[in-house]
This record gives sequence, C-alpha cells and structure tokens, in this order.
Amino acid sequence: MAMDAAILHTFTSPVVLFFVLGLLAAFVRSDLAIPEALAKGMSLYLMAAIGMKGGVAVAESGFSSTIAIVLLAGFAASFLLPFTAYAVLKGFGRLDRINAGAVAAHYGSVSVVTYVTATEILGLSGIPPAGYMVAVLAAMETPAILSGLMLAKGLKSDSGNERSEMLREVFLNASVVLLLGSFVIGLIAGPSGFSEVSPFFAAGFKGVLCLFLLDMGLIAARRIMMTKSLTWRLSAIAIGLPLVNGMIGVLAGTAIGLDVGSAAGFGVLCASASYIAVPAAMRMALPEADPGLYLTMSLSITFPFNILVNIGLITSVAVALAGPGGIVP
Amino acid sequence: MAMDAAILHTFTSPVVLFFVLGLLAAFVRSDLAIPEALAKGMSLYLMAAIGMKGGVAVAESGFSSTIAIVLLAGFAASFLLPFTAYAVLKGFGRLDRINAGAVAAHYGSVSVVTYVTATEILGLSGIPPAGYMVAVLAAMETPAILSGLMLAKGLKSDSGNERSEMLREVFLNASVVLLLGSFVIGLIAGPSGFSEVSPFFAAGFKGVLCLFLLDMGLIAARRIMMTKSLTWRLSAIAIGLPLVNGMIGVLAGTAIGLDVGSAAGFGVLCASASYIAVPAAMRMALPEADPGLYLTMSLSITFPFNILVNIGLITSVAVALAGPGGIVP
Amino acid sequence: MAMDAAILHTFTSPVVLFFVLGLLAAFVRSDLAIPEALAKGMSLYLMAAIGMKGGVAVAESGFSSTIAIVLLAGFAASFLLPFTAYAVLKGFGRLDRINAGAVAAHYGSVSVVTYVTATEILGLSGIPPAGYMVAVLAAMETPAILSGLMLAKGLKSDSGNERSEMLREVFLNASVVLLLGSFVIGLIAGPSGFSEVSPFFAAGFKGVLCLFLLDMGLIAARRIMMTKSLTWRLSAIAIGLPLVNGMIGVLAGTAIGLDVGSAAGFGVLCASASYIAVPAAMRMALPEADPGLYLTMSLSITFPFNILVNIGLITSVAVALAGPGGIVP
Amino acid sequence: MIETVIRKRIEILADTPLVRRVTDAIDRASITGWTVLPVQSGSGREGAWREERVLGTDKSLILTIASQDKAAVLAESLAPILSSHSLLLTMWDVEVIRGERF
Amino acid sequence: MIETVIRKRIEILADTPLVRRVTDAIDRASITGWTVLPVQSGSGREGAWREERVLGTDKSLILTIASQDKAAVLAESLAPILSSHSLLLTMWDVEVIRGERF
Amino acid sequence: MIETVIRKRIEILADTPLVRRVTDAIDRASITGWTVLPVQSGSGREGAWREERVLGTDKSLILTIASQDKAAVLAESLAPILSSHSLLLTMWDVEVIRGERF
Ligand SMILES: Nc1ncnc2c1ncn2[C@@H]1O[C@H](COP(=O)(O)O)[C@@H](O)[C@H]1O
Ligand SMILES: Nc1ncnc2c1ncn2[C@@H]1O[C@H](COP(=O)(O)O)[C@@H](O)[C@H]1O
Ligand SMILES: Nc1ncnc2c1ncn2[C@@H]1O[C@H](COP(=O)(O)O)[C@@H](O)[C@H]1O
Ligand code: NA
Ligand code: NA
Ligand code: NA
Repeated sequence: MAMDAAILHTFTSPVVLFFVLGLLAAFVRSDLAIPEALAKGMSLYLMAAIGMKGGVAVAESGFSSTIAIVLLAGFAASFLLPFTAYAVLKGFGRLDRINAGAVAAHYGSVSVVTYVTATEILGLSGIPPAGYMVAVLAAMETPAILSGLMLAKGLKSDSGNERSEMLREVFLNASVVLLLGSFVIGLIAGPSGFSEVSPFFAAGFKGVLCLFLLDMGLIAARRIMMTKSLTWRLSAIAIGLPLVNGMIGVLAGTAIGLDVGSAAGFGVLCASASYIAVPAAMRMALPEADPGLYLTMSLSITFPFNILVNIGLITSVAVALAGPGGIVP
Repeated sequence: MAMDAAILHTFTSPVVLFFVLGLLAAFVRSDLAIPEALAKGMSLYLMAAIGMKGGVAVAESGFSSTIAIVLLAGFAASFLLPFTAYAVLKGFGRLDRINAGAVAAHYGSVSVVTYVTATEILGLSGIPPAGYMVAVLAAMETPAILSGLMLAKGLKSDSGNERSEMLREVFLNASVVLLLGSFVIGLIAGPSGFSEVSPFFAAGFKGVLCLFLLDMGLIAARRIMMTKSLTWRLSAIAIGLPLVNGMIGVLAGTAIGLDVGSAAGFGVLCASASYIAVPAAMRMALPEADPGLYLTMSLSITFPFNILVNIGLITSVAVALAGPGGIVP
Repeated sequence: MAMDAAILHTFTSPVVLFFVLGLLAAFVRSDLAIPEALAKGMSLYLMAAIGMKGGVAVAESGFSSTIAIVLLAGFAASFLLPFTAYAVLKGFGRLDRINAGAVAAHYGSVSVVTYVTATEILGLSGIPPAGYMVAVLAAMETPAILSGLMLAKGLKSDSGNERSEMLREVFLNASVVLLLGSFVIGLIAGPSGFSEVSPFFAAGFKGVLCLFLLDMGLIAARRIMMTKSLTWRLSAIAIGLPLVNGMIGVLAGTAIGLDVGSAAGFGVLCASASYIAVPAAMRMALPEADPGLYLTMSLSITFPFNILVNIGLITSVAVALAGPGGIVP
Repeated sequence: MIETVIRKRIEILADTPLVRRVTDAIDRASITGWTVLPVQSGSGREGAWREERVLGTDKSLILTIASQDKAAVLAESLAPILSSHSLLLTMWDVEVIRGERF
Repeated sequence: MIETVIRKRIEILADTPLVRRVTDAIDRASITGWTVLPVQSGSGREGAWREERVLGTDKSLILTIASQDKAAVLAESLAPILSSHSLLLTMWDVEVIRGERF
Repeated sequence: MIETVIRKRIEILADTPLVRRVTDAIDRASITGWTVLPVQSGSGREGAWREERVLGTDKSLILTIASQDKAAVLAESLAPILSSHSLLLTMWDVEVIRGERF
C-alpha cells in the first residue's frame, strides 16, 4: 500500500509533473527556458529554506545521539561510496583514471533537489524525514569530492599550497555554506523566529520547487540530446549506482535505528548524485576530466531516474523494513 | 452599474495602478527598470499559474460541449481576424504586404497578460471567466501566426523542410508549451494537488502581476518614445482593431452561450494583440518586417488601450448583452 | 528592558542573522553569490512593498500636521547633514573637496534597507514607526545629493543645460520614483485594494529581506577586503557619523512630537547612509570622485554598524526619551 | 617566445531568435565551434531598442574563430541574409596559440 | 570572394550610469549605431569590483563600428573625459560586408 | 588628431570556476587590469553547452589590455594549461589613447 501510495504521489504531485513537462518540452525542442539568474536564485532559495527548516526542527526536538551517529554515517558514506563507483566506472565503464574519479565524486556526493523532492513525496505519504537530516545532507556534500580527487590524482600530485587552497574552496563552496548557515540560523531563530519568515520560506517552497524542476527537466533533456560522450555502459552505471547506493543507504539508515522517513531520506541521499556543487569543483580541480561525462550521467540519467522511480522504490523498501509498526513510530 | 464598477475597479486596482506608474516613470525618463531576467521569469510564472488554475477549474467542473465549441471558436477567430486586419493595414494603414502580414498576425493572436488582467478585473466585478478559457487562450496563440505568414508570403514561398521546421517552432513556442503543459498539470493534480502549491501560484499571483505590469508600462512607454516608424494612421488602427475585435468576440461569446464573464473574456482575447510569442516568431519567419512597427502598435498602443479602457468597455457590453438575469447565471 | 529587547531581537531575527551569514561567508572567501538580476529585483520589490504599506497606512490614518512637519524636517536633515559631514571629512578625514562632497552626499541621504530592517526590529519590539515615515524616507533621498554636489563643485560650475538634466536625473532616480509611486498606489488602493496583493507584498516581505541582506553582507564584506582607499580616519568617520546623526535624528523626532517608534525611525534615517541611489548619481555627476571611498564607507562600515549596533542604540534612546508613558502612546 | 598563428575572428550580432540560423551556418562551414554572448541594448537605422528580452526580440553576439578559408565560406553563406535579417558582421585577424585546433 | 571594406571598431568600457553620455557622443559623431554588452566584474588601478549591479555602479561595454573619420571624431570628443571618467577605449580595423552602412 | 599607441588586447574564454586562475595570471604578469564578460552558450569539440550557470559550469570571457611584452608573458604563462583547461585565447593589436596606463 505504502509503495502504491508513494508511486501515486510521485505522479500526481505538481512538483514531479513540472519536471516531466520540462523533459518533454526539451525533447520536442521547444524554446522554453528559465532565465539562468532566476534558476540560480531558486536553487539558493531552496537551500536556504531547507536549511532553516532543518535547523528549526532540531531546535524543537533537541540534539540526540542518533544525530551524531547518522552524521558520521553520512560522512562515511560520502567518502566511501566513490570507491566502489570508481571501480565500476574503470572496469565495466571503461573510463580512464581521471574521468572515473571525477564521475565517482558525483555519486558519493548528494543532490539537494533530489532530497528536497523526496521530502515532499515522503511528506505526502505521511512519513517526513527528521529535520536533522538536512545537516546530514550538508555533511555528505564534500567528503566525496576529496575521495574522488584522491582516486583521480593519487595522494601526492598537487603542491601543498594549491592543495590547501583547493580544500578551502571545496569546504566553503556555496551550497555547503548556505545549507549549514541557514541550518544554524534556523537553530538560533527557532520556531518563533522562523514564523516571521515562514510565508516566504515555507509556504512558497513547493511552488518554487515546481519551477526549478521544470528548469532541471529542460536542462537534463537538452544535455542528453547534445552529448557526444555517453555509452550504453555508462548509462547502465548511471542507473545501477543509484539503485545499489539507495539500498545500502536505506539498510544502513534502518540499522542505525532511524525512523522510517529518515531511513528513506538517507537512502535517497546515498542514491542521489550531485550536479551542482561537484561539477563546479571538478572544473576547478580536475579540468582535464570531461564535463560531458559527469554532467550527463548525474543530471540527465541518475537525476530523472531518482525522481521518477527510485524515490518511490526506496520509500517502499524503507516501509517494508520498518515492518507493520514502523510507519507510526 | 456594472460598467461603473468595472471602470472603478480598473482604476483602484493596484495591478492597473502599477501599469500606470510604469508608463509615467518612462515618460518622465526615470531610469527605473526591472532586470530582464526577472521580467522574463515573471512572465513564465504568470503563464504557469494561469495554466494550472485553468486546469484545476476544468478538473472540478468537468468537460462539456461548450468547451469544445468555444475552443473551435477561438481557433477560428485567431485564424480569421488577421484577414480583416491585413486588409485595413494595407489599405488604410498603407503598409506593404510583408509588414501588413506581420502586424496582422499580432492582432489575431492574444496577449496573456491582457487576459490575466481582465480576469482580475472581472473577478473583482464578481463575474470571473470560466477556467477552460485558459485552454482557449492557448488555442488562440498560434493560428494567427500561420495566417499572418500566409498573407505576407503567399502559400508557396518556403522550401518544405524550412516550412515544417518553422511550423514546429511556432506550435512549440515557449508560451504555448507552458500554458498547455500547466493546464494539463492542473487537470491531473486537481484541487488537492494544487492546494500544495497554491501559496506560490495563487496567493502570489496578483503581486507578481503588479510588478510585471510596472515593467510592461516602462517598456511600452519607452518604445513609443524611441519609435521612428509610427504614423497617425497606424495609431488609429491600433485602437480601432481591438475595439472592433473585442465587440466581435463578446457577441460571438454570448451567441455561443457562454456565461457573462467568459463572454467578456472571449472578447478580451479577440481584442488583445500578442507582444511576446508572435514578435519572436516574426523575427524568425519574417525577419524583413519592421519590429518597430508591430511591437510599437501592439505593445505601446493596443496593450495600454486594452488595459485602461477596453477591458472595462467589453465587460459592460457583456453585462448588457446578458440582460438583467445574466449576471447571476 | 526595551534596550535589551531591541538588542535581543536584533540577534535572533533571521533577517539580521542572514546578514551576518553573508559577512562571514565573504570573509572566509566562499564563492556564495546571489545573481545580480535577482538582487536588483529584490531591492525593487522591497521599495515597492514598503512604499505601498506606507501609503495604505496613511490612507487609514489620514493626513495630519505632524506629517507635514516631519516631511520638512526630513528634507532639512537630508540637505543639512552633508555640511557637517563635509567639514569632518575634509578636516579630520583629509579628503579633497570632490571626494569629501561625494561622501557627504551619501551620509545625508538614506538607506532604504537600513530603514526597512529597523522597522522589522521596531515592530518586534512593539513600537513600529508610522506609515507616513515612508514618505519621509523618499523625501530624504535626494536633497543630500544636491548639497553634496554644491560642496564638491561650488554653485557655478556646470552649464545650465547639463545642470537641469542632472537635476532631472537626481529627482527621478529609480528609487524615488518607485517609493513615491508605490506610496501613492497604496494611498489610492487603500486597505481593501492592498489586501488583494498583500500575500505577495506583505507576507513575503521578511523572507525577501533575509535573502537581500545575505547578499548585502556578501557585497559589503567583499568590498572591504578588496578596497585600496580606506584609512583608519575614514573608518572612524564611518562609525562616528551614523552615531551622531542618529542621535540628532532621534532628538529632533522626539522634539517634533513623533511617537516613539517614528522618532526612532527618524533617527535611523538620519544615521543611515545611501549605497544604492547616491553612488549611481555620483558616478554620473562626480565621476572624478573615488567610488572605492564612498561605497566602502557607506556599504562596508556604516551599513553593518547600523544594522548590528546602531538601530538597537537608537531604539533605546528613543524609548528613554519617550519616558515611562511613551511606549504605549 | 610562444608560437602563435593567425586566424580570423568573426563576430556576428543577430536577433536572438536567429542565433540558431547563424550557428547552423557556422557548423555547416565546418568551423570547430562558436560562443554566444548576451547583449543589452542598441541603436541602428531602425531605431533604438532595450529591455526586449521579455518580448523575445533581443539580440545576441556570436563569436567564432576560424581559418581564413572557412571564414570566407561563412561570410559568403551569410552575405545574402545580412541585410534582410539585420545581421552585423565584422571580422579581423587575431593570433591564437595552438592554431591547429581551428 | 565576397567584397569587404575596412572600418574601425571602437569599444568603450564605461560605468553603466555613463553609458548615455557615451552613446550621445556616438550619435553626435553621426555614427549609424552602437550596441551595449553587459560586464560582470573587473579590476584596475582603483581596485577590483564585482556584483555592483544592485548598487548601480557596475560597468558596460559599448561597441560601435564606424568609418575611420567618424571614429577619429568620436575618439577626439571622448578623449578629454577618458581619465576623469575612468573610460577604457580601444579601437582597431575590422572588415565588414556592405560597408556603405557605416 | 588625437595620439594613440598600440597595445595588445587579449581575450580568454574560460570556465567560470577557472576565472580566478586566469586573473591571477594577469595580475602576476603585472598587467594593470582586466574585465570579465558573461557568456551564454557555446559549442566546441566537446559538444555544445547552454544554461549551465545553475550548475556552476558556465563560461566567462576575460579581456585585458597590455603592452606587447606583458602580453607575451601572460600568453607564455597560460600556454601550458590552454589545452588541459579548455581555455580559448586570442590576441590582436589595438589602438589606445593615453597608452602609458597599460
Ligand atoms: N572556433 C571557436 N570559436 C569560438 N568559440 C569556440 C571555438 N571553439 C570552441 N569555442 C568555445 O570554447 C568552448 C570549449 O571548446 P572545446 O574545448 O573545443 O569544447 C566551446 O564550448 C565554445 O564556447
Ligand atoms: N554602427 C554600429 N555599431 C555597432 N552596432 C550597430 C551599428 N549599427 C547597428 N548596430 C546594432 O545593430 C542593430 C540593428 O541595426 P539596424 O539594422 O541598423 O537597426 C542595432 O540595434 C545595434 O544594436
Ligand atoms: N588593462 C586593462 N585591461 C582590461 N580592463 C581594464 C584594464 N584596466 C582597467 N580595466 C577595466 O577598467 C576598470 C576601471 O579601471 P581603473 O580606472 O584603472 O580602475 C577596471 O575595473 C576594469 O574593469
Ligand atoms: Na550519493
Ligand atoms: Na486578438
Ligand atoms: Na542619513
């Protein structure tokens, strides 16, 4: 039942329907396009809003040892998942070292919008993830960049100076700063401070997400139509990795003792692949890698697969794992 | 009474007042300007919102034979109105064939923002048009482009390949895709799905419309101050056509058996002239035509005339035609 | 108590916290940035919203002689404050005539966002300024530009034609037109007309202010990190002037007989320094002046000082001056 | 000293709806690439324009680097529509590094 | 081979509030037109700048194509304010098609 | 006639995340300044791109005016990474007024 519900909610939610509209519009080669400044602004808005909401939730619920454990788990997953991805990309995917490392970094890191869409769908199913999961989201953004670079370049390569500069840029990239900053603001402001700004950050949220996903649908579909680098092997990996990583995540989340919504959320985080923070970091740190590869895989294949199929799947597994009593914890 | 009310609502509505502010600011040569990316984004937002609202309304009311009839009427009006416009523009207006065809296309097509402003004013008067009128709006966008091109170029001109490419671009232009796509999303999501996103798409609507009309006022007034192509004959046509087309529309709408608000809405659609989708199509398909002509006529004369005068007029006529019992159908 | 409350509200308000986040993010050299088109759009939105709200408030309360008096006081303050500022900047600050005049103009004029932030903090403390203070805000924007130019160039310099063109540009600059225009729209539309658009202009206001202050924090901190022109003397002036001007304003406001919130508001207006309308005017009228000076002083020092410290101070003084009975007037 | 070779740089100002037509012509001339820059406002024989992005009638600047020969092919193929489509084409010689790319 | 003629291409970087002054000078030199491009950030003797659009102190790039003579008139008329107004002017020869337009 | 001198104008197209690396190189070549222009879309050997600003992988155009010598220093310092970092560099001679600035 929960599975059917999650899938049904996926395909009647305006949020997902706008994503599909974007895909279709690009496939029929319509000139529909969201101005880039606006799209960028919407992505910042979504991060600020999700960050604050998470902080407010933790301000209400208080800290617990679960939070510390799941933060650690997130850190570990982000750092370790690139290693298996790298092996598959080099072996089955036939990529060279540099490109395999660059792509692997994307799959260890996370996609904020995939997570946000999952929280909407989980919310509709009555099992929203806990607020602290936003901190996990932020924690999972960057470790994968480090392991991806290690895999691509080995440990020695860069001069110490360049390396520390690079680390600074990775750890202080826009999305990490905004997510964590808003999270802390939510913590400090608490429910009463948040209520002042909730008409903007809470009420408007799903509508902005609709327009942003419309744009992501357009960009994802146009990219796959223009790509020159994709092979069937890589396409298969771009679907296989989120499937496997999602299952690992949901199992780990359940094992840690997360509630069913948070376990599903953790699964989605592991399944998702970055297409905002990591590509920019790779342009800087691994300019020799082909952006046609990593952007097309993460944005044009994995992202739609996660939105349209995998979130529903992961939710069903989380519900099944939680057992009959799990849904109303 | 209804007439006075409609006119009063026109001039105390913030929506219209911001348009007037834009006109005035441009006339005194203030440097006030809305960033273009934002203006573009607002126009997309307005189309997505009006499309969804229409779809939700039809999801609630169900389909009826009236919808089929008025869709057909809209299609016919959009295709046929350019023919009379063309005759007047070539005869009285003294334009050559190319320019007369290009301008005529604008007057057969529709202005989304004029329609949206009319729905606000009609809503304030208690006679909102039916939700399915949004589908009519979408249906009326493109037929006029075809007849305008036929008039300008004759039937033979382009190679088959170029022609089919052009047709694709015309029928899949951004506003048609977004309007129809959002309409279908509204249909699928229905009232319950829409309620999730209504704080964004419904509550924010009038405010966005205010800022967008501020920008349109600025652009319309600046354009008329910079134009080199306008004659008094063309100015007269830019007022005469919406008057006549509006009356034709309101009569046809009443004859078809539409409720008073929808009949007025149909009149406004016929009266309005496109200044977003059609100019871009003309730059592509008729680059030899002078954009100074068609943009100045449709945007700088017809659009303000419709907003400030003609919507009120059309509403009064619709109310008068409906008779004493017509207002509460 | 009111002082503690004001300070507490300052540092738990999301609005101020986002400003601090922007400052911090820039100081650690994060690449976080709000698209410029969006930032510009937010500043226009804030002006339109504050203007309308002021107009609606006056439509409700009616005109009174207090309004005329405080408008005059605002005009006078804006025109006169640059004279003392000029003396200090030339003497203690060691600037030449041109630069001293240019900087002085900024300190006579006002910062819309500083005022808006103050109204939020005053509102939280239960003593919001009166609606007509928005008209005072608009009135104080430009006189300072005139006195600054007089100080920098003397009275004779420009040809009559150039001068009148310059005056037109100064008096019809975007923010004056938008503030006054929206104020008049609020007056005409009144509470009932405003209720249509209030979900956009009222409910969204604080959230937009958060993101705008995030951006201002980023820009202010980046500018001070890139500046080459700042001396310790000028930094001291950039803190001393708002302190002194704020006290003058709050005393004058109380003497005029304003309620405690409006007196504090008047103090904030005198204390604030323009960094939007005036810099652009100076680029036009005094291109020889160094923008590195006036932007860094007003935006990177005075603005944060006002937001983080001075608004709280001024509020406390206003409350103290009003005496025990003053708070509940 | 680094070695440079001479190539043609061609810049074409066109209505944004016509950019595809220009880049198609560049591709047909088998030039390796092109880059599009945004344009804000302008003035010409047909009057001034600004703020036309929302109307969809704004302009863009297309720049492309090509060998002398390919540049000539491109100029030749665009010449017939330069006037009718209000295109503005300028070209000049530039030095590039690793010119074999172009 | 298509026939081309040589014209001057002049590009002027100016504060956005001063664009009108520059385009007025272009019009006064009776040049047929100009085009304005947006600029994002920069650095010069007076330090670096970025993100100044919201403050209204950003810069724009004005480009114009003119005959040698008119270009000289324009350069002459802008020369006195180049320094005081922080304008940056470069010009060079370009080939244009149908040069009678300029 | 106003007096002009010849300088090099260098334009470099780079991924936006790499702009800092390019401007650092310009500063290291002790050139007085640089200016960055936005870019909208493009196409090259690695395929076409557009709308990548939200992904952070869009491109920017950096332009700088320098003396012949400093231009050579800059070209030399960027040459090693031109290919690996997909930079596109063109340079040509321009006339500037008050050339002592550069
Ligand atoms: N011949 C060319 N002319 C102009 N721009 C080019 C050219 N070749 C490549 N580009 C630009 O440089 C980017 C990277 O090129 P590439 O490294 O060949 O994929 C492209 O996306 C274009 O924006
Ligand atoms: N001489 C010129 N220099 C630079 N840009 C020009 C020139 N003439 C025309 N333009 C640009 O080309 C567009 C079309 O010109 P026109 O076809 O003459 O109206 C103008 O709006 C300008 O943006
Ligand atoms: N050598 C240069 N090359 C390119 N742009 C420059 C150069 N020098 C200055 N600029 C631009 O001109 C602006 C003003 O320069 P300045 O007046 O030297 O501060 C800078 O902010 C840059 O955008
Ligand atoms: Na992941
Ligand atoms: Na029509
Ligand atoms: Na002040």
